[in-house]
Amino acid sequence: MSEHVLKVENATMQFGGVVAVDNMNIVVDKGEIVSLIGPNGAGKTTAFNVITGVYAPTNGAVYFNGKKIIENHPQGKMKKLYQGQNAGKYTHVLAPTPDKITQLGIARTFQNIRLFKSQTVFENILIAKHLRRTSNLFTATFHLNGKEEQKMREDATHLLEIVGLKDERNEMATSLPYGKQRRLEIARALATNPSLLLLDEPAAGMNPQETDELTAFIGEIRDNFGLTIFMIEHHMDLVMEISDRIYVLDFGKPIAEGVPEEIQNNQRVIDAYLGGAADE
Amino acid sequence: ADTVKIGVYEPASGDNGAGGKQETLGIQYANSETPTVEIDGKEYNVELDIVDNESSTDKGPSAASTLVSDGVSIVLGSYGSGVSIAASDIFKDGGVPALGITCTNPQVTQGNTHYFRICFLDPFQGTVLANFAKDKFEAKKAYVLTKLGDDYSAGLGHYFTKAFEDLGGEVVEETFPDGNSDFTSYITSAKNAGADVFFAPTSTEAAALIIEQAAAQGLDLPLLAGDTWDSNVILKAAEGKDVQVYVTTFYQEGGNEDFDNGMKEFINSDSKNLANNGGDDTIAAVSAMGYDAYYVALEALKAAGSTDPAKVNEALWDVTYEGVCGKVQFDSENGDAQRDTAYVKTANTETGAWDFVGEQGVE
Amino acid sequence: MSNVLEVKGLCVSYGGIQAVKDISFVVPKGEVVTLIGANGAGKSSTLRSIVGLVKPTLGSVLLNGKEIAGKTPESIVSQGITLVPEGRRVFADLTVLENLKVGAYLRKDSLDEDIRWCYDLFPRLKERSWQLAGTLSGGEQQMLAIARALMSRPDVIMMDEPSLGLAPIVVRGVFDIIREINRQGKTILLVEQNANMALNAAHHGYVMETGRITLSGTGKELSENDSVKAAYLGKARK
Amino acid sequence: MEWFNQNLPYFLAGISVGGQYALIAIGYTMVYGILRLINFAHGDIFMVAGLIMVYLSASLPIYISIPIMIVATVIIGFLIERVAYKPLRQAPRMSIMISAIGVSYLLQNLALYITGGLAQQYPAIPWISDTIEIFGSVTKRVTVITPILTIVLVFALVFLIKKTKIGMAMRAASKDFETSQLMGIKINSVISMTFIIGSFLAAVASLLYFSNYTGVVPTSGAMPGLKAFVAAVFGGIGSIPGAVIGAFIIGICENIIKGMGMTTFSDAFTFALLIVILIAKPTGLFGEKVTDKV
Amino acid sequence: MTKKKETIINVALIAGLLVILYIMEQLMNPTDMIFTVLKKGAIYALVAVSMNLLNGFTGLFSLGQAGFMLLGAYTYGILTIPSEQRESVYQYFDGGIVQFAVPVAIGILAAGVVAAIFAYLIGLPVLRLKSDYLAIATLGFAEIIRAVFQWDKLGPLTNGSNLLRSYPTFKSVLFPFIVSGICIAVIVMMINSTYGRAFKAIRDDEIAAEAMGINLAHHKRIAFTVSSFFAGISGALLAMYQTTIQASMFKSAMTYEILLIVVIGGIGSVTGSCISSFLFITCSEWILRFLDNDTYIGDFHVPLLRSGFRKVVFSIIIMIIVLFFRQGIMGTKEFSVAGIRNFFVRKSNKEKGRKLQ
Ligand SMILES: Nc1ncnc2c1ncn2[C@@H]1O[C@H](COP(=O)(O)OP(=O)(O)OP(=O)(O)O)[C@@H](O)[C@H]1O
Ligand SMILES: Nc1ncnc2c1ncn2[C@@H]1O[C@H](COP(=O)(O)OP(=O)(O)OP(=O)(O)O)[C@@H](O)[C@H]1O
Ligand SMILES: [Mg+2]
Ligand SMILES: [Mg+2]
Repeated sequence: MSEHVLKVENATMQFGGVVAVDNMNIVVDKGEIVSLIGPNGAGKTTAFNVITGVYAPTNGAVYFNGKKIIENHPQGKMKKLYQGQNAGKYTHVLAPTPDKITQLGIARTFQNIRLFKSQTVFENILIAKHLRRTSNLFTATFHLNGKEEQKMREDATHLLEIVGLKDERNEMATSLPYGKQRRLEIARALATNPSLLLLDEPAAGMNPQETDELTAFIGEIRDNFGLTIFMIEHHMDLVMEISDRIYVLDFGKPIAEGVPEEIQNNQRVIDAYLGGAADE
Repeated sequence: ADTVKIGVYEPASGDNGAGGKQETLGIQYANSETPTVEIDGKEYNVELDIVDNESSTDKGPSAASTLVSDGVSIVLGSYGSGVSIAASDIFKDGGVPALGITCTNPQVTQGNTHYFRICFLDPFQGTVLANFAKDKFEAKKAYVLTKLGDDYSAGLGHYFTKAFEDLGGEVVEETFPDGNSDFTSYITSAKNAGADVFFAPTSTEAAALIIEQAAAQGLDLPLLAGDTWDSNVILKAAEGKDVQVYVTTFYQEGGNEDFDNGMKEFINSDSKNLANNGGDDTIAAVSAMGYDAYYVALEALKAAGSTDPAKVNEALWDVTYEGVCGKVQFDSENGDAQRDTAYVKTANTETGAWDFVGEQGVE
Repeated sequence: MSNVLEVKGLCVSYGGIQAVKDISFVVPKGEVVTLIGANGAGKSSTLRSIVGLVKPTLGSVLLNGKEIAGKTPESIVSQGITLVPEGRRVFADLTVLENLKVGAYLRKDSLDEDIRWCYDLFPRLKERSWQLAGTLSGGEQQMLAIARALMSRPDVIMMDEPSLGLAPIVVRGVFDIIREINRQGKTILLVEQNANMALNAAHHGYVMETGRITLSGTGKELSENDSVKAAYLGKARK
Repeated sequence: MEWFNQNLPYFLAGISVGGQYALIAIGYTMVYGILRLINFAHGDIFMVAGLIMVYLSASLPIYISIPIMIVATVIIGFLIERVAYKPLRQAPRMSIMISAIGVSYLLQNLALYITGGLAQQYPAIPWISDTIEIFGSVTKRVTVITPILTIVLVFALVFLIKKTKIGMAMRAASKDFETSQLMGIKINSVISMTFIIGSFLAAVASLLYFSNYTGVVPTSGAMPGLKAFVAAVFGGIGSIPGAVIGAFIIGICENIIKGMGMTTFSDAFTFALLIVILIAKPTGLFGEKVTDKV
Repeated sequence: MTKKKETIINVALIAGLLVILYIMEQLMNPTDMIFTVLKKGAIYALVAVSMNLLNGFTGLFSLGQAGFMLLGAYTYGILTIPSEQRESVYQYFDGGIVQFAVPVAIGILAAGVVAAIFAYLIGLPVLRLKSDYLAIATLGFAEIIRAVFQWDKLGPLTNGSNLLRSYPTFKSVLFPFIVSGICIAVIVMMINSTYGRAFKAIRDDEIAAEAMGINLAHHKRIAFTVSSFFAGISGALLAMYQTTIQASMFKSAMTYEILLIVVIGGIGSVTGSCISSFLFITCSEWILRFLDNDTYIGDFHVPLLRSGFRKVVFSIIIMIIVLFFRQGIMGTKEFSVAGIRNFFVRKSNKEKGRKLQ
């Protein structure tokens, strides 16, 4: 069990009557790139939100490196609504806020880019270093943490070089073109020293050419940072090229799981998601 | 000729704006009557330096600083005790003497050597009112409504309560917050409490509302108040309504014919003066007091023989002056005028004028 | 052949930055025309200035021969052109149905038919008719945005990256719908990152680079052009 | 019965003042709903309406003064939006709010300048200012009229917003100006409409309020304005029924507190109640939950 | 220019300023209005900066500033009134229950601490609220605090609704400058630290900030508490400046005034807040006063000028600034030596460029 970096167990997420994620089970192993695909509204982003603590699941648990980090059970009104078969399995409520999850080593990007608008590229990354600080309010205010501050800046600079944003260092984050903003978001997530990186549609809004570059980039960071990557994406070129495994979600439930070839030829997936001839 | 500056530290806006303007009018009238003073054998033009303290203990000090910075020799004012107390240290630090006109709270002059005053004090006024309530209405229970955070109101309410209780009466006390204009609940409470008199030492603004609402709710208790209510605002509010209003005050119109006529003429001479007096030429007691204060200041300047504020301050202790509101003479402890009677008036709701009730002292 | 939309010497700038630099192109009646180009090339700015959301600094825009540059969006829209904005921009606090109704704000006739038609095009929306649009998934919102634009029965529909974030099957669906509504006589100006499909669907295409139009031709010509292939079509087509 | 007689006046005062708060609160809530702007000047518009009435009635008969006063107030509300808020459409929200505070200052100071800071006596309006007796309590007729009129106006408004096209346009515009424009909605007219309705209600409220509490001073609008604003938040800002219910609750509680002799806390209590509600329900009683979809 | 060099220049500038003030005070009449304005300006600068820390840098829209100033002012007053004065100050309450007096420095510090403690406690529930709801809740708390302090039953401690006075005050303008200066310097240092960056991240995007591992509740509470600490200190200074205090002066209007100062200076600019507080105080309390007086030039009666006109003009000025200088005086920029130098260098470069063409 402890070999799974991420394990989502019987997760269900309901919004009123809408069951966005329905009894989902997913595992991601160390060093893998796993993709999560599925029709719009299938619950992919919601699954990410559950894993990162944005929403407390209606039911289910999430394990990270074998440790239970999130757990919930259907309560009150939800209990009546909830139809899942594991209603009684979870007894505690463990619902950390997103920052605690990040602290543990899970970082994410957002489907709709969420950079710190009024900050420069460099500052965006520097902010992400805050959570690994050892200084407190006092030492930080009176600049008694010179070494640490120095280290933060060096790390951030280094990251900028890696993602190729060295020249844009002092520009406002929002003035960057879209593709670079996506890269910056990834760099910012990396700055939190994660071991698991969740990417929500990293290639959205990119043209095929840029998508190709991104494909290479994701592979590189996986190798260079020893990361495990879990990714939502609709660009099939990208998904098929770099995924080790793929989960397909529909109506909140995984309908298929496997290596790219299997998925590509799975009739259910073709019907629900890929549609007709896969080329065009 | 040279000029000597007299500072006028009065509210022209805020809760006490109406009263402050009337007090200022009295000063201005006196100034128009006697625009010069002879100091040490030299003729000086008297210039009034008027600032607005906005009835606020928060804005007041800056206004006071302006006067000090302008180099006035003496300051008159203010209507309202809180602002006077708040500016006290500014005047002290600036070395400028101040002459309170109708600020009746003891704290204004207590323990300082530069603040004087020409009116009676609240312990006195409160006792007078308590006696009056007892004597005239055989009141056993009084409802006391004061404004939160207003030193004048709280002070007078406090002394009234003390005196009334000493006389064996019972008191129900309530306060209303700043910005309140709904007094119906207080009036209901007074009724429910079974009070015999309704005592409300407040600004004229609140007063008008209280009278209006008391009438609308058919409150048949006498409304009692201190010097602030001696204003044509009250007369207007009460006119044609079924209410009884009694106030204690410093001056009764008709007390000094020359002054009355001159003052009325002054008010009517200029539409602005008329507006500042609330639209008619009823003479407010505070105007008469302002008038007296101006002459006391001139006396002090003459006695000092100099425009130097420090000298004026020194001289003030010994100034005596017979004014339209009676004799002014300061005690040597706090610089308070020694007064032992107050006038009681009632609003005539038919004629819209004050009727003299009598003089009331303390036994 | 008449040009529904004629853009001449259009310039747009934000503060000091010039995003669109003197571009001219035409959209003939009944055709699908596409604008492709890298991020930040100025495609969205072009569309936004046509519809009046930003005021062009220079240039003219003729809609059916009438000058519309510099007018307010309301008056431009009322002349039969509409824009499906980039990033969906559905009214989050209105229900799906209300969103559709707002789309037909300028119309005074009955909407039932059109609503049915939209629901046929996007059955998913029908299921979600009473849901608040803000809680729809990204793809659902995109469908709603397109449907909402159709509700005003425009002559010209401009779409800014309608396939953004959509599942492959829906992307294809969207392009089918584009073809479909084009067949029904609507003129379409399409901005797309998915250059392959856009050029496939389009009669004409223009390539934008840093605020200028650098290439134009029929959809087919462009998709076979080497530099377009290298820059925009990605590995799959190289 | 004794108890009833003693406490009825508090309830009457509470309901009446609650109705007046409600009318002002709707103005806040509507403007907030569309512009996300706490229109700090709204209470002052209410005060200005009172002053206009004072000055008009000095030279004109009441029945002519009232319509002129309402029209003038509506025009002032409209102009304020055009001059002080419209130029800031693109500016950050904070700027518009500061502009609102600025307008509030300006109105108060203008009133101060014009009135010379003296309280102005509101004219007695025939019929509604008359004194009547209800179950033995003496009060003005306006006390009874207020809640009824309020409820009628509110029903009309809710209908306008939920069922009419302009109402839908208002709701759409409240979320996204640009896209609304794309739909052909004339944003400026929608916003002006909001201010016109809001000012109209403020004018009506001022008529009712000052008939009861007859002194108009430059700061007369501040406290009712603040209370009404609290009422709007209390009920969930943006929700008209919420604002109305909030206003009645605040009006009644306030008077009960006074009746209990806790007068020092009558204002503080309003806020305490508000905070308790907000902590239990962060967007007010009927507030829309913010759908912050990530 | 290196950072160190810039720090040195800044320190030198501040020292220079203090020396100038000192000399001014020796040469000029100490009761001159300019000193009044400088004193109050310095105090308002501190509270404006503390408010900016919340509203400008952390994006927490709080309107409780006046309440925390009240706490600071009262704490200072209550603790430092000399024992022998208490009988007369607390005349209605038999001299009050506090019967000792602490030194000024401790009083000021206590003012900050008490305000901070209250802020911490208030923050626990209300910081969960968002934007305008937070604003109204904090405004409400300030009003509640004000009512509580006026409460008769607390009179032995707070003197009820009556004035507190006779506590130690300052004479020299240097005092508020030094105290405010130190406090503002601390705030600036905090803004420039890693915590300051976290605050700005929260302001820009809470969800992203949280995803970056920033504990929202914790950091908001820090900002709120620290800001209130300094508001408390400025309250103590204000008490000293005014020589008397009373709960009724800490109304919401005071908070709005501070907010105006912050916005006029530029939300998110510390130097902007400082500059604008001096301008604001100068205009509102000093140089416009002539507008209130009837004025005759020869026999000509200048129209409009009469009591109240000053405030009308002042509000029009505010409106003009708000409408035409949307970013405030400084925007989000800071006034710095380097900035000025760059400004001129750029200008001359431009000129050079023009010549070359
Ligand atoms: N906060 C919310 N409240 C109510 N419903 C929600 C909420 N968040 C998501 N949903 C619903 O849950 C379903 C799944 O949404 P989600 O965003 O996870 O889809 P997705 O798989 O990421 O789709 P896409 O690929 O289009 O982004 C949708 O139907 C959506 O309407
Ligand atoms: N509101 C704005 N303010 C300032 N600059 C802007 C604004 N909107 C766009 N720009 C700038 O104008 C240029 C063109 O932007 P535009 O959005 O038109 O590009 P695009 O071709 O649509 O790109 P994308 O594919 O990313 O949508 C970019 O450099 C962008 O940074
Ligand atoms: Mg998604
Ligand atoms: Mg674009």
